Amino acid sequence: MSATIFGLLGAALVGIGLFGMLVRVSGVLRLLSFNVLGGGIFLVFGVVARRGAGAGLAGDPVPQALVLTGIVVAFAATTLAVALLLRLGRDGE
Amino acid sequence: MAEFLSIAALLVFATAAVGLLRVLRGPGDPDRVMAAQLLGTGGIAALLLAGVAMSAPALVDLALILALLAAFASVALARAAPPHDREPPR
Amino acid sequence: MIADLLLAAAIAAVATGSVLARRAFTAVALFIAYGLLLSLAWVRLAAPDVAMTEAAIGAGLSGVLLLGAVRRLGPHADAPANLPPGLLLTALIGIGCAGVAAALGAAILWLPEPAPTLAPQVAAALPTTGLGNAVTGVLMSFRGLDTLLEAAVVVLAVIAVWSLAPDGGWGSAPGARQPVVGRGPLSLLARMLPPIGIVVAAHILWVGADAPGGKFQAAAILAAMWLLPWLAGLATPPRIAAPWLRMAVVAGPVLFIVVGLAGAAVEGAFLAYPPGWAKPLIKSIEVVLTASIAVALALLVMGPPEPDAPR
Amino acid sequence: MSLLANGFTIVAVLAGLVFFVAGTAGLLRFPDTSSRLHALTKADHLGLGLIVLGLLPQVGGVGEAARLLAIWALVMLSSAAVGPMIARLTRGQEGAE
Repeated sequence: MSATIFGLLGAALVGIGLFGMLVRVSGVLRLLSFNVLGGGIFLVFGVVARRGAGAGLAGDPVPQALVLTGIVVAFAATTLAVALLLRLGRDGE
Repeated sequence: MAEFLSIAALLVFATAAVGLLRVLRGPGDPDRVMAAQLLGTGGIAALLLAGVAMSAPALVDLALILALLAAFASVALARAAPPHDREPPR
Repeated sequence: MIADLLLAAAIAAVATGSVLARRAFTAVALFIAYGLLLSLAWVRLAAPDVAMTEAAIGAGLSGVLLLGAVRRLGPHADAPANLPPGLLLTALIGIGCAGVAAALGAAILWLPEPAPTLAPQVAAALPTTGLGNAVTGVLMSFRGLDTLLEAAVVVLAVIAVWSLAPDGGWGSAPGARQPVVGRGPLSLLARMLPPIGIVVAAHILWVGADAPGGKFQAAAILAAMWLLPWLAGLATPPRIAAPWLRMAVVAGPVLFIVVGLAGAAVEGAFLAYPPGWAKPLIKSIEVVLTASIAVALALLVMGPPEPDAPR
Repeated sequence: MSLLANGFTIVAVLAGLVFFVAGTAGLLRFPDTSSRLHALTKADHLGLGLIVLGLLPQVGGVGEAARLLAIWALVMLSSAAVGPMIARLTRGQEGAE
Protein backbone atom coordinates (compact mmCIF):
# COMPACT_ATOMS: atom_id res chain seq x y z
CA MET A 1 0.00 0.00 0.00
CA SER A 2 2.68 2.50 0.97
CA ALA A 3 4.58 1.48 -2.16
CA THR A 4 1.56 2.44 -4.29
CA ILE A 5 1.27 5.85 -2.57
CA PHE A 6 4.89 6.68 -3.32
CA GLY A 7 4.57 5.27 -6.83
CA LEU A 8 1.73 7.67 -7.59
CA LEU A 9 3.74 10.46 -5.94
CA GLY A 10 6.65 9.64 -8.26
CA ALA A 11 4.32 9.90 -11.27
CA ALA A 12 3.02 13.26 -10.02
CA LEU A 13 6.58 14.54 -9.48
CA VAL A 14 7.48 13.63 -13.07
CA GLY A 15 4.51 15.74 -14.24
CA ILE A 16 5.41 18.66 -11.95
CA GLY A 17 9.06 18.64 -12.99
CA LEU A 18 8.23 18.40 -16.69
CA PHE A 19 5.83 21.33 -16.38
CA GLY A 20 8.53 23.43 -14.69
CA MET A 21 11.09 22.56 -17.37
CA LEU A 22 8.73 23.68 -20.13
CA VAL A 23 7.17 26.74 -18.50
CA ARG A 24 10.04 28.39 -16.60
CA VAL A 25 12.42 30.54 -18.62
CA SER A 26 15.23 30.96 -16.08
CA GLY A 27 18.00 28.42 -16.61
CA VAL A 28 18.51 27.71 -12.91
CA LEU A 29 14.81 27.01 -12.41
CA ARG A 30 14.71 24.73 -15.44
CA LEU A 31 17.63 22.81 -14.02
CA LEU A 32 15.89 22.60 -10.65
CA SER A 33 12.71 21.32 -12.32
CA PHE A 34 14.80 18.70 -14.10
CA ASN A 35 16.04 17.52 -10.71
CA VAL A 36 12.48 17.38 -9.36
CA LEU A 37 11.58 15.21 -12.38
CA GLY A 38 14.60 12.99 -11.73
CA GLY A 39 13.57 12.52 -8.10
CA GLY A 40 10.17 11.29 -9.30
CA ILE A 41 11.76 8.76 -11.66
CA PHE A 42 14.05 7.46 -8.90
CA LEU A 43 11.02 7.12 -6.63
CA VAL A 44 9.21 4.96 -9.22
CA PHE A 45 12.34 2.81 -9.34
CA GLY A 46 12.28 2.58 -5.54
CA VAL A 47 8.68 1.37 -5.64
CA VAL A 48 9.66 -1.38 -8.07
CA ALA A 49 12.46 -2.32 -5.66
CA ARG A 50 10.11 -2.35 -2.67
CA ARG A 51 7.65 -4.63 -4.46
CA GLY A 52 10.50 -7.03 -5.17
CA ALA A 53 11.06 -7.68 -1.45
CA GLY A 54 11.90 -11.28 -0.67
CA ALA A 55 14.49 -13.76 0.59
CA GLY A 56 14.89 -11.83 3.85
CA LEU A 57 15.57 -8.51 2.10
CA ALA A 58 13.12 -5.62 2.53
CA GLY A 59 13.57 -4.60 -1.11
CA ASP A 60 15.24 -5.78 -4.30
CA PRO A 61 18.84 -4.50 -3.84
CA VAL A 62 19.60 -4.33 -7.59
CA PRO A 63 17.26 -1.40 -8.44
CA GLN A 64 18.24 0.23 -5.13
CA ALA A 65 21.91 0.13 -6.13
CA LEU A 66 21.01 1.50 -9.58
CA VAL A 67 19.14 4.44 -8.01
CA LEU A 68 22.10 5.08 -5.73
CA THR A 69 24.49 5.40 -8.67
CA GLY A 70 21.79 7.31 -10.57
CA ILE A 71 21.65 10.02 -7.90
CA VAL A 72 25.42 10.54 -8.17
CA VAL A 73 25.37 10.63 -11.98
CA ALA A 74 22.40 13.07 -11.96
CA PHE A 75 24.38 15.30 -9.62
CA ALA A 76 27.41 15.21 -11.95
CA ALA A 77 25.17 16.16 -14.89
CA THR A 78 23.67 19.02 -12.87
CA THR A 79 27.10 20.44 -12.07
CA LEU A 80 27.95 20.38 -15.78
CA ALA A 81 24.70 22.20 -16.58
CA VAL A 82 25.46 24.83 -13.93
CA ALA A 83 28.91 25.36 -15.46
CA LEU A 84 27.27 25.83 -18.89
CA LEU A 85 24.78 28.34 -17.42
CA LEU A 86 27.56 30.32 -15.77
CA ARG A 87 29.51 30.46 -19.03
CA LEU A 88 26.36 31.48 -20.90
CA GLY A 89 25.70 34.27 -18.37
CA ARG A 90 29.27 35.51 -18.69
CA ASP A 91 29.35 35.52 -22.49
CA GLY A 92 25.90 37.09 -22.75
CA GLU A 93 27.02 40.21 -20.92
CA MET B 1 6.56 2.04 24.14
CA ALA B 2 7.23 1.47 20.42
CA GLU B 3 3.71 2.67 19.50
CA PHE B 4 4.09 5.79 21.61
CA LEU B 5 7.42 6.64 19.97
CA SER B 6 6.03 6.03 16.46
CA ILE B 7 3.07 8.33 17.10
CA ALA B 8 5.43 10.95 18.54
CA ALA B 9 7.56 10.68 15.38
CA LEU B 10 4.49 11.27 13.23
CA LEU B 11 3.41 14.28 15.32
CA VAL B 12 6.86 15.92 15.28
CA PHE B 13 7.06 15.48 11.52
CA ALA B 14 3.54 16.83 10.98
CA THR B 15 4.35 19.90 13.10
CA ALA B 16 7.54 20.66 11.19
CA ALA B 17 5.73 20.14 7.86
CA VAL B 18 3.12 22.73 8.84
CA GLY B 19 6.00 25.16 9.41
CA LEU B 20 6.74 24.87 5.68
CA LEU B 21 3.89 27.31 5.08
CA ARG B 22 6.41 29.96 6.14
CA VAL B 23 8.58 29.14 3.13
CA LEU B 24 5.68 29.90 0.83
CA ARG B 25 4.56 33.03 2.67
CA GLY B 26 8.00 34.49 3.31
CA PRO B 27 7.97 37.46 3.35
CA GLY B 28 11.76 37.69 3.54
CA ASP B 29 14.54 35.24 2.82
CA PRO B 30 15.41 34.82 6.55
CA ASP B 31 11.94 33.40 7.18
CA ARG B 32 12.40 30.87 4.41
CA VAL B 33 15.78 29.80 5.77
CA MET B 34 14.24 29.39 9.23
CA ALA B 35 11.38 27.22 7.96
CA ALA B 36 13.85 25.00 6.12
CA GLN B 37 15.91 24.71 9.29
CA LEU B 38 12.87 23.79 11.39
CA LEU B 39 11.96 21.10 8.86
CA GLY B 40 15.49 19.73 9.14
CA THR B 41 15.36 19.59 12.94
CA GLY B 42 11.86 18.08 12.88
CA GLY B 43 12.95 15.47 10.35
CA ILE B 44 15.96 14.57 12.52
CA ALA B 45 13.75 14.25 15.64
CA ALA B 46 11.22 12.10 13.77
CA LEU B 47 14.00 9.83 12.45
CA LEU B 48 15.46 9.39 15.95
CA LEU B 49 12.05 8.53 17.42
CA ALA B 50 11.28 6.10 14.59
CA GLY B 51 14.78 4.59 14.72
CA VAL B 52 14.49 3.82 18.43
CA ALA B 53 10.88 2.64 18.06
CA MET B 54 11.81 0.13 15.34
CA SER B 55 15.30 -0.49 16.84
CA ALA B 56 16.89 0.40 13.48
CA PRO B 57 20.34 1.94 14.12
CA ALA B 58 20.60 2.85 10.42
CA LEU B 59 18.00 5.56 10.97
CA VAL B 60 20.18 7.12 13.68
CA ASP B 61 23.08 7.14 11.19
CA LEU B 62 20.80 8.80 8.64
CA ALA B 63 19.81 11.42 11.22
CA LEU B 64 23.52 12.04 11.84
CA ILE B 65 24.07 12.66 8.10
CA LEU B 66 21.04 14.94 7.98
CA ALA B 67 22.32 16.94 10.97
CA LEU B 68 25.71 17.47 9.26
CA LEU B 69 24.28 18.32 5.86
CA ALA B 70 21.55 20.54 7.34
CA ALA B 71 24.25 22.59 9.05
CA PHE B 72 26.15 22.81 5.75
CA ALA B 73 23.05 23.78 3.76
CA SER B 74 21.92 26.35 6.34
CA VAL B 75 25.29 28.08 6.13
CA ALA B 76 25.05 28.17 2.35
CA LEU B 77 21.46 29.45 2.52
CA ALA B 78 22.33 32.20 4.98
CA ARG B 79 25.34 33.19 2.85
CA ALA B 80 23.55 33.16 -0.48
CA ALA B 81 20.49 35.18 0.55
CA PRO B 82 20.65 38.43 -1.43
CA PRO B 83 21.13 41.46 0.86
CA HIS B 84 18.15 43.37 -0.50
CA ASP B 85 14.70 41.87 -0.40
CA ARG B 86 12.88 43.00 -3.46
CA GLU B 87 10.79 41.28 -6.06
CA PRO B 88 12.36 40.98 -9.51
CA PRO B 89 10.69 42.72 -12.44
CA ARG B 90 8.00 40.44 -13.76
CA MET C 1 -0.18 4.68 6.24
CA ILE C 2 -1.13 8.13 7.60
CA ALA C 3 2.57 8.95 7.76
CA ASP C 4 2.97 7.94 4.09
CA LEU C 5 0.03 10.06 2.92
CA LEU C 6 1.26 13.06 4.94
CA LEU C 7 4.81 12.67 3.63
CA ALA C 8 3.62 12.28 0.03
CA ALA C 9 1.41 15.37 0.31
CA ALA C 10 4.29 17.41 1.79
CA ILE C 11 6.67 16.28 -0.99
CA ALA C 12 4.17 17.14 -3.73
CA ALA C 13 3.51 20.56 -2.14
CA VAL C 14 7.20 21.38 -1.79
CA ALA C 15 7.94 20.26 -5.37
CA THR C 16 5.10 22.38 -6.76
CA GLY C 17 6.16 25.39 -4.67
CA SER C 18 9.76 24.99 -5.79
CA VAL C 19 8.93 24.73 -9.50
CA LEU C 20 6.51 27.67 -9.42
CA ALA C 21 8.41 29.95 -6.99
CA ARG C 22 8.69 33.53 -8.18
CA ARG C 23 12.25 34.05 -6.93
CA ALA C 24 15.15 31.72 -7.57
CA PHE C 25 16.26 31.84 -3.91
CA THR C 26 12.84 30.63 -2.67
CA ALA C 27 12.88 27.88 -5.28
CA VAL C 28 16.23 26.57 -4.06
CA ALA C 29 15.22 26.78 -0.36
CA LEU C 30 12.19 24.65 -1.21
CA PHE C 31 14.34 22.31 -3.31
CA ILE C 32 16.54 21.59 -0.28
CA ALA C 33 13.40 20.79 1.74
CA TYR C 34 12.31 18.55 -1.17
CA GLY C 35 15.53 16.54 -0.98
CA LEU C 36 15.20 16.18 2.78
CA LEU C 37 11.61 14.94 2.55
CA LEU C 38 12.50 12.62 -0.34
CA SER C 39 15.13 10.97 1.84
CA LEU C 40 12.41 10.29 4.46
CA ALA C 41 10.33 8.71 1.67
CA TRP C 42 13.26 6.40 0.89
CA VAL C 43 13.23 5.31 4.54
CA ARG C 44 9.54 4.41 4.16
CA LEU C 45 10.45 2.42 1.01
CA ALA C 46 12.92 0.34 3.07
CA ALA C 47 15.96 1.72 1.21
CA PRO C 48 18.16 3.34 3.91
CA ASP C 49 21.23 3.32 1.64
CA VAL C 50 19.40 5.42 -0.94
CA ALA C 51 17.98 7.64 1.82
CA MET C 52 21.53 8.49 2.96
CA THR C 53 22.65 9.26 -0.59
CA GLU C 54 19.60 11.44 -1.23
CA ALA C 55 20.14 13.35 2.03
CA ALA C 56 23.83 13.96 1.34
CA ILE C 57 23.80 14.57 -2.42
CA GLY C 58 20.19 15.36 -3.34
CA ALA C 59 19.56 17.81 -0.52
CA GLY C 60 23.01 18.91 0.65
CA LEU C 61 25.40 19.15 -2.31
CA SER C 62 22.78 19.85 -5.03
CA GLY C 63 21.19 22.58 -2.91
CA VAL C 64 24.52 24.29 -2.29
CA LEU C 65 25.42 23.96 -5.98
CA LEU C 66 22.17 25.65 -7.07
CA LEU C 67 22.54 28.35 -4.40
CA GLY C 68 26.00 29.08 -5.76
CA ALA C 69 24.58 29.33 -9.28
CA VAL C 70 21.85 31.75 -8.12
CA ARG C 71 24.44 33.88 -6.38
CA ARG C 72 26.95 33.92 -9.23
CA LEU C 73 24.33 34.61 -11.89
CA GLY C 74 22.92 37.47 -9.79
CA PRO C 75 19.97 39.19 -11.44
CA HIS C 76 20.24 36.85 -14.46
CA ALA C 77 18.90 34.00 -12.32
CA ASP C 78 15.65 35.86 -11.69
CA ALA C 79 15.13 37.89 -14.86
CA PRO C 80 16.07 35.92 -17.96
CA ALA C 81 16.17 37.37 -21.46
CA ASN C 82 13.30 35.47 -23.09
CA LEU C 83 9.62 35.74 -22.20
CA PRO C 84 7.60 33.02 -20.44
CA PRO C 85 4.94 31.25 -22.56
CA GLY C 86 1.48 32.81 -22.76
CA LEU C 87 -1.56 31.72 -20.79
CA LEU C 88 -3.02 29.43 -23.46
CA LEU C 89 0.29 27.72 -24.11
CA THR C 90 0.88 27.29 -20.36
CA ALA C 91 -2.53 25.62 -20.01
CA LEU C 92 -1.78 23.28 -22.92
CA ILE C 93 1.60 22.37 -21.42
CA GLY C 94 -0.12 21.75 -18.09
CA ILE C 95 -2.64 19.38 -19.69
CA GLY C 96 0.16 17.54 -21.49
CA CYS C 97 2.22 17.13 -18.31
CA ALA C 98 -0.85 15.94 -16.38
CA GLY C 99 -1.35 13.37 -19.14
CA VAL C 100 2.23 12.13 -18.80
CA ALA C 101 1.83 11.86 -15.02
CA ALA C 102 -1.51 10.05 -15.38
CA ALA C 103 -0.07 7.54 -17.86
CA LEU C 104 2.86 6.84 -15.54
CA GLY C 105 0.50 6.51 -12.57
CA ALA C 106 -1.62 4.00 -14.50
CA ALA C 107 1.51 2.01 -15.34
CA ILE C 108 2.34 1.88 -11.61
CA LEU C 109 -1.16 0.69 -10.69
CA TRP C 110 -0.88 -2.13 -13.26
CA LEU C 111 2.63 -3.35 -12.45
CA PRO C 112 2.95 -7.11 -12.99
CA GLU C 113 2.01 -9.48 -10.14
CA PRO C 114 4.02 -11.12 -8.65
CA ALA C 115 6.71 -8.47 -8.94
CA PRO C 116 9.86 -9.59 -10.77
CA THR C 117 12.81 -9.56 -8.39
CA LEU C 118 16.49 -10.43 -8.15
CA ALA C 119 16.43 -10.42 -4.33
CA PRO C 120 16.65 -14.25 -3.94
CA GLN C 121 19.67 -14.45 -6.30
CA VAL C 122 21.42 -11.62 -4.42
CA ALA C 123 20.66 -13.21 -1.04
CA ALA C 124 21.99 -16.56 -2.27
CA ALA C 125 25.23 -15.13 -3.70
CA LEU C 126 25.94 -12.58 -0.95
CA PRO C 127 27.88 -14.99 1.38
CA THR C 128 30.59 -15.42 -1.31
CA THR C 129 31.48 -11.72 -0.94
CA GLY C 130 31.68 -11.78 2.86
CA LEU C 131 29.53 -8.64 2.99
CA GLY C 132 26.33 -8.17 4.99
CA ASN C 133 24.87 -5.20 3.11
CA ALA C 134 23.18 -6.45 -0.06
CA VAL C 135 23.31 -3.04 -1.76
CA THR C 136 27.08 -2.80 -1.25
CA GLY C 137 27.37 -6.33 -2.58
CA VAL C 138 25.51 -5.38 -5.76
CA LEU C 139 27.52 -2.17 -6.18
CA MET C 140 30.97 -3.65 -5.63
CA SER C 141 30.65 -7.23 -6.82
CA PHE C 142 27.62 -8.29 -8.87
CA ARG C 143 27.33 -5.03 -10.81
CA GLY C 144 30.90 -3.82 -10.21
CA LEU C 145 31.27 -2.70 -13.83
CA ASP C 146 28.37 -0.23 -13.41
CA THR C 147 30.03 1.28 -10.36
CA LEU C 148 33.37 1.54 -12.16
CA LEU C 149 31.74 3.30 -15.12
CA GLU C 150 29.94 5.61 -12.72
CA ALA C 151 33.19 6.59 -11.00
CA ALA C 152 34.55 7.30 -14.50
CA VAL C 153 31.51 9.50 -15.24
CA VAL C 154 32.31 11.64 -12.19
CA VAL C 155 35.92 12.08 -13.40
CA LEU C 156 34.65 12.99 -16.89
CA ALA C 157 32.27 15.53 -15.35
CA VAL C 158 35.20 17.20 -13.57
CA ILE C 159 37.12 17.42 -16.86
CA ALA C 160 34.04 18.79 -18.66
CA VAL C 161 33.35 21.44 -15.99
CA TRP C 162 36.99 22.51 -16.02
CA SER C 163 37.00 22.83 -19.80
CA LEU C 164 34.23 25.41 -19.52
CA ALA C 165 36.65 27.79 -17.81
CA PRO C 166 36.78 31.21 -19.48
CA ASP C 167 39.94 32.27 -21.31
CA GLY C 168 42.75 32.83 -18.86
CA GLY C 169 41.09 30.73 -16.20
CA TRP C 170 42.67 27.42 -17.12
CA GLY C 171 44.90 26.10 -14.38
CA SER C 172 43.85 28.55 -11.67
CA ALA C 173 41.79 27.81 -8.55
CA PRO C 174 38.25 26.51 -9.13
CA GLY C 175 35.13 28.46 -8.26
CA ALA C 176 34.38 32.08 -7.49
CA ARG C 177 36.53 33.55 -4.75
CA GLN C 178 34.51 33.71 -1.51
CA PRO C 179 34.68 36.87 0.58
CA VAL C 180 36.44 36.19 3.89
CA VAL C 181 34.21 36.46 6.94
CA GLY C 182 37.01 36.47 9.48
CA ARG C 183 35.82 35.89 13.01
CA GLY C 184 32.20 35.21 13.79
CA PRO C 185 29.73 32.36 13.97
CA LEU C 186 30.23 31.13 10.41
CA SER C 187 33.97 30.89 10.77
CA LEU C 188 33.51 29.06 14.09
CA LEU C 189 31.19 26.52 12.47
CA ALA C 190 33.53 26.10 9.49
CA ARG C 191 36.36 25.26 11.88
CA MET C 192 34.43 22.95 14.24
CA LEU C 193 32.29 20.95 11.83
CA PRO C 194 34.94 19.34 9.53
CA PRO C 195 36.64 17.21 12.22
CA ILE C 196 33.25 15.85 13.35
CA GLY C 197 32.20 15.30 9.74
CA ILE C 198 35.37 13.36 8.92
CA VAL C 199 34.73 11.00 11.84
CA VAL C 200 31.11 10.51 10.74
CA ALA C 201 32.21 9.85 7.14
CA ALA C 202 34.72 7.21 8.30
CA HIS C 203 31.98 5.58 10.38
CA ILE C 204 29.51 5.56 7.46
CA LEU C 205 32.15 4.10 5.12
CA TRP C 206 33.18 1.42 7.60
CA VAL C 207 29.68 0.19 8.54
CA GLY C 208 28.76 0.19 4.83
CA ALA C 209 30.01 -3.40 4.46
CA ASP C 210 27.34 -4.82 6.73
CA ALA C 211 24.82 -2.04 7.46
CA PRO C 212 23.38 0.81 5.38
CA GLY C 213 26.11 3.23 4.36
CA GLY C 214 29.05 3.16 1.96
CA LYS C 215 31.42 5.10 -0.22
CA PHE C 216 29.08 7.52 -2.00
CA GLN C 217 27.47 8.68 1.24
CA ALA C 218 30.84 9.03 2.96
CA ALA C 219 32.32 10.84 -0.06
CA ALA C 220 29.46 13.34 -0.11
CA ILE C 221 29.97 14.12 3.59
CA LEU C 222 33.72 14.57 3.08
CA ALA C 223 33.08 16.86 0.11
CA ALA C 224 30.70 18.98 2.19
CA MET C 225 33.31 19.23 4.95
CA TRP C 226 35.90 20.47 2.44
CA LEU C 227 33.42 22.96 0.96
CA LEU C 228 32.54 24.48 4.32
CA PRO C 229 35.86 26.31 4.94
CA TRP C 230 35.80 27.37 1.27
CA LEU C 231 32.29 28.83 1.67
CA ALA C 232 33.42 30.66 4.80
CA GLY C 233 36.37 32.17 2.95
CA LEU C 234 38.83 30.46 5.30
CA ALA C 235 40.56 28.30 2.70
CA THR C 236 41.38 28.71 -0.98
CA PRO C 237 41.03 25.59 -3.10
CA PRO C 238 44.22 24.35 -4.79
CA ARG C 239 44.90 25.38 -8.41
CA ILE C 240 43.51 22.80 -10.80
CA ALA C 241 46.93 22.59 -12.46
CA ALA C 242 48.28 20.93 -9.28
CA PRO C 243 49.37 17.37 -10.21
CA TRP C 244 48.42 15.90 -6.80
CA LEU C 245 44.86 17.16 -7.22
CA ARG C 246 44.50 15.44 -10.58
CA MET C 247 46.06 12.27 -9.17
CA ALA C 248 43.58 12.32 -6.28
CA VAL C 249 40.63 12.54 -8.68
CA VAL C 250 41.70 9.54 -10.79
CA ALA C 251 43.29 7.34 -8.07
CA GLY C 252 40.06 5.54 -7.13
CA PRO C 253 38.94 4.55 -10.63
CA VAL C 254 42.51 3.55 -11.55
CA LEU C 255 42.79 1.23 -8.52
CA PHE C 256 39.39 -0.23 -9.39
CA ILE C 257 40.57 -0.97 -12.95
CA VAL C 258 43.88 -2.45 -11.74
CA VAL C 259 42.06 -4.81 -9.34
CA GLY C 260 39.64 -5.67 -12.14
CA LEU C 261 42.49 -6.53 -14.52
CA ALA C 262 44.20 -8.57 -11.82
CA GLY C 263 40.93 -10.45 -11.42
CA ALA C 264 40.94 -11.09 -15.17
CA ALA C 265 44.47 -12.52 -14.93
CA VAL C 266 43.92 -14.66 -11.81
CA GLU C 267 40.26 -15.65 -11.99
CA GLY C 268 39.63 -15.33 -15.72
CA ALA C 269 37.01 -12.59 -15.60
CA PHE C 270 37.27 -8.79 -15.39
CA LEU C 271 36.42 -7.59 -11.85
CA ALA C 272 36.27 -11.14 -10.46
CA TYR C 273 37.60 -11.42 -6.89
CA PRO C 274 39.56 -14.55 -5.78
CA PRO C 275 37.64 -16.59 -3.16
CA GLY C 276 38.30 -15.32 0.38
CA TRP C 277 39.80 -12.08 -0.93
CA ALA C 278 36.54 -10.40 -1.87
CA LYS C 279 35.92 -8.43 1.32
CA PRO C 280 39.45 -7.02 1.87
CA LEU C 281 39.75 -6.10 -1.82
CA ILE C 282 36.31 -4.45 -1.83
CA LYS C 283 37.10 -2.47 1.32
CA SER C 284 40.46 -1.27 -0.09
CA ILE C 285 38.85 -0.14 -3.34
CA GLU C 286 36.08 1.60 -1.39
CA VAL C 287 38.51 3.57 0.80
CA VAL C 288 40.50 4.95 -2.16
CA LEU C 289 37.34 5.46 -4.23
CA THR C 290 35.77 7.44 -1.37
CA ALA C 291 38.70 9.86 -1.31
CA SER C 292 38.65 10.28 -5.10
CA ILE C 293 34.89 10.80 -5.30
CA ALA C 294 34.98 13.24 -2.37
CA VAL C 295 37.58 15.40 -4.12
CA ALA C 296 35.70 15.18 -7.41
CA LEU C 297 32.32 16.09 -5.86
CA ALA C 298 33.79 19.10 -4.06
CA LEU C 299 35.49 20.30 -7.28
CA LEU C 300 32.19 19.87 -9.14
CA VAL C 301 30.35 22.08 -6.62
CA MET C 302 33.09 24.75 -6.79
CA GLY C 303 32.67 24.93 -10.57
CA PRO C 304 34.98 26.01 -13.39
CA PRO C 305 38.08 28.03 -12.48
CA GLU C 306 38.01 31.81 -12.72
CA PRO C 307 40.79 33.93 -14.27
CA ASP C 308 43.34 35.05 -11.69
CA ALA C 309 43.12 38.77 -12.42
CA PRO C 310 39.77 40.57 -12.87
CA ARG C 311 39.06 41.40 -16.50
CA MET D 1 12.98 0.35 37.09
CA SER D 2 11.84 -0.02 33.51
CA LEU D 3 8.52 1.53 34.51
CA LEU D 4 10.41 4.55 35.81
CA ALA D 5 12.51 4.71 32.63
CA ASN D 6 9.44 4.48 30.44
CA GLY D 7 7.70 7.19 32.44
CA PHE D 8 10.74 9.44 32.02
CA THR D 9 10.77 8.78 28.27
CA ILE D 10 7.09 9.62 27.91
CA VAL D 11 7.34 12.84 29.91
CA ALA D 12 10.49 14.05 28.14
CA VAL D 13 9.27 13.20 24.63
CA LEU D 14 5.92 14.87 25.28
CA ALA D 15 7.69 17.98 26.58
CA GLY D 16 9.87 17.96 23.47
CA LEU D 17 6.75 17.73 21.31
CA VAL D 18 5.28 20.75 23.09
CA PHE D 19 8.37 22.78 22.20
CA PHE D 20 8.13 21.70 18.56
CA VAL D 21 4.48 22.72 18.41
CA ALA D 22 5.31 26.02 20.11
CA GLY D 23 8.20 26.63 17.71
CA THR D 24 6.02 26.02 14.67
CA ALA D 25 3.18 28.13 16.06
CA GLY D 26 5.64 30.94 16.74
CA LEU D 27 7.15 30.64 13.26
CA LEU D 28 3.70 30.94 11.73
CA ARG D 29 2.03 33.44 14.06
CA PHE D 30 4.68 35.85 15.37
CA PRO D 31 4.54 39.23 13.64
CA ASP D 32 8.20 39.91 12.75
CA THR D 33 11.27 37.96 11.72
CA SER D 34 13.26 38.47 14.91
CA SER D 35 10.56 37.03 17.19
CA ARG D 36 10.08 34.17 14.75
CA LEU D 37 13.82 33.44 15.03
CA HIS D 38 13.39 33.38 18.82
CA ALA D 39 10.60 30.78 18.50
CA LEU D 40 12.61 28.63 16.10
CA THR D 41 15.71 28.34 18.29
CA LYS D 42 13.61 27.05 21.20
CA ALA D 43 12.30 24.21 19.05
CA ASP D 44 15.83 23.48 17.80
CA HIS D 45 17.56 23.42 21.17
CA LEU D 46 14.93 22.35 23.70
CA GLY D 47 12.54 20.31 21.56
CA LEU D 48 15.21 18.09 20.05
CA GLY D 49 17.17 18.07 23.33
CA LEU D 50 14.23 16.79 25.37
CA ILE D 51 13.46 14.13 22.77
CA VAL D 52 17.09 12.97 22.77
CA LEU D 53 17.10 12.88 26.59
CA GLY D 54 13.86 10.92 26.60
CA LEU D 55 15.21 8.38 24.11
CA LEU D 56 18.45 7.74 26.03
CA PRO D 57 16.94 5.11 28.44
CA GLN D 58 15.44 3.24 25.46
CA VAL D 59 18.57 2.63 23.37
CA GLY D 60 20.59 -0.55 23.59
CA GLY D 61 24.23 0.39 23.70
CA VAL D 62 26.62 3.17 24.61
CA GLY D 63 27.46 3.71 20.95
CA GLU D 64 23.92 4.54 19.98
CA ALA D 65 23.49 6.83 23.00
CA ALA D 66 26.69 8.65 22.00
CA ARG D 67 25.37 9.12 18.46
CA LEU D 68 22.11 10.56 19.81
CA LEU D 69 24.01 13.07 21.94
CA ALA D 70 26.31 13.90 19.02
CA ILE D 71 23.29 14.71 16.84
CA TRP D 72 21.90 17.04 19.50
CA ALA D 73 25.29 18.76 19.86
CA LEU D 74 25.57 19.15 16.06
CA VAL D 75 22.12 20.69 15.75
CA MET D 76 22.79 23.08 18.65
CA LEU D 77 26.14 24.07 17.15
CA SER D 78 24.73 24.78 13.70
CA SER D 79 21.65 26.52 15.07
CA ALA D 80 23.83 28.70 17.30
CA ALA D 81 25.98 29.62 14.30
CA VAL D 82 23.16 30.20 11.83
CA GLY D 83 20.96 32.18 14.26
CA PRO D 84 23.19 35.28 14.38
CA MET D 85 23.69 35.07 10.59
CA ILE D 86 19.92 35.10 10.07
CA ALA D 87 19.60 37.96 12.54
CA ARG D 88 22.22 39.99 10.66
CA LEU D 89 20.44 39.25 7.39
CA THR D 90 17.17 40.42 8.92
CA ARG D 91 18.72 43.66 10.05
CA GLY D 92 20.06 44.27 6.55
CA GLN D 93 16.68 43.64 5.00
CA GLU D 94 14.62 45.67 7.42
CA GLY D 95 17.08 48.57 7.28
CA ALA D 96 16.56 51.89 5.54
CA GLU D 97 17.71 50.51 2.17
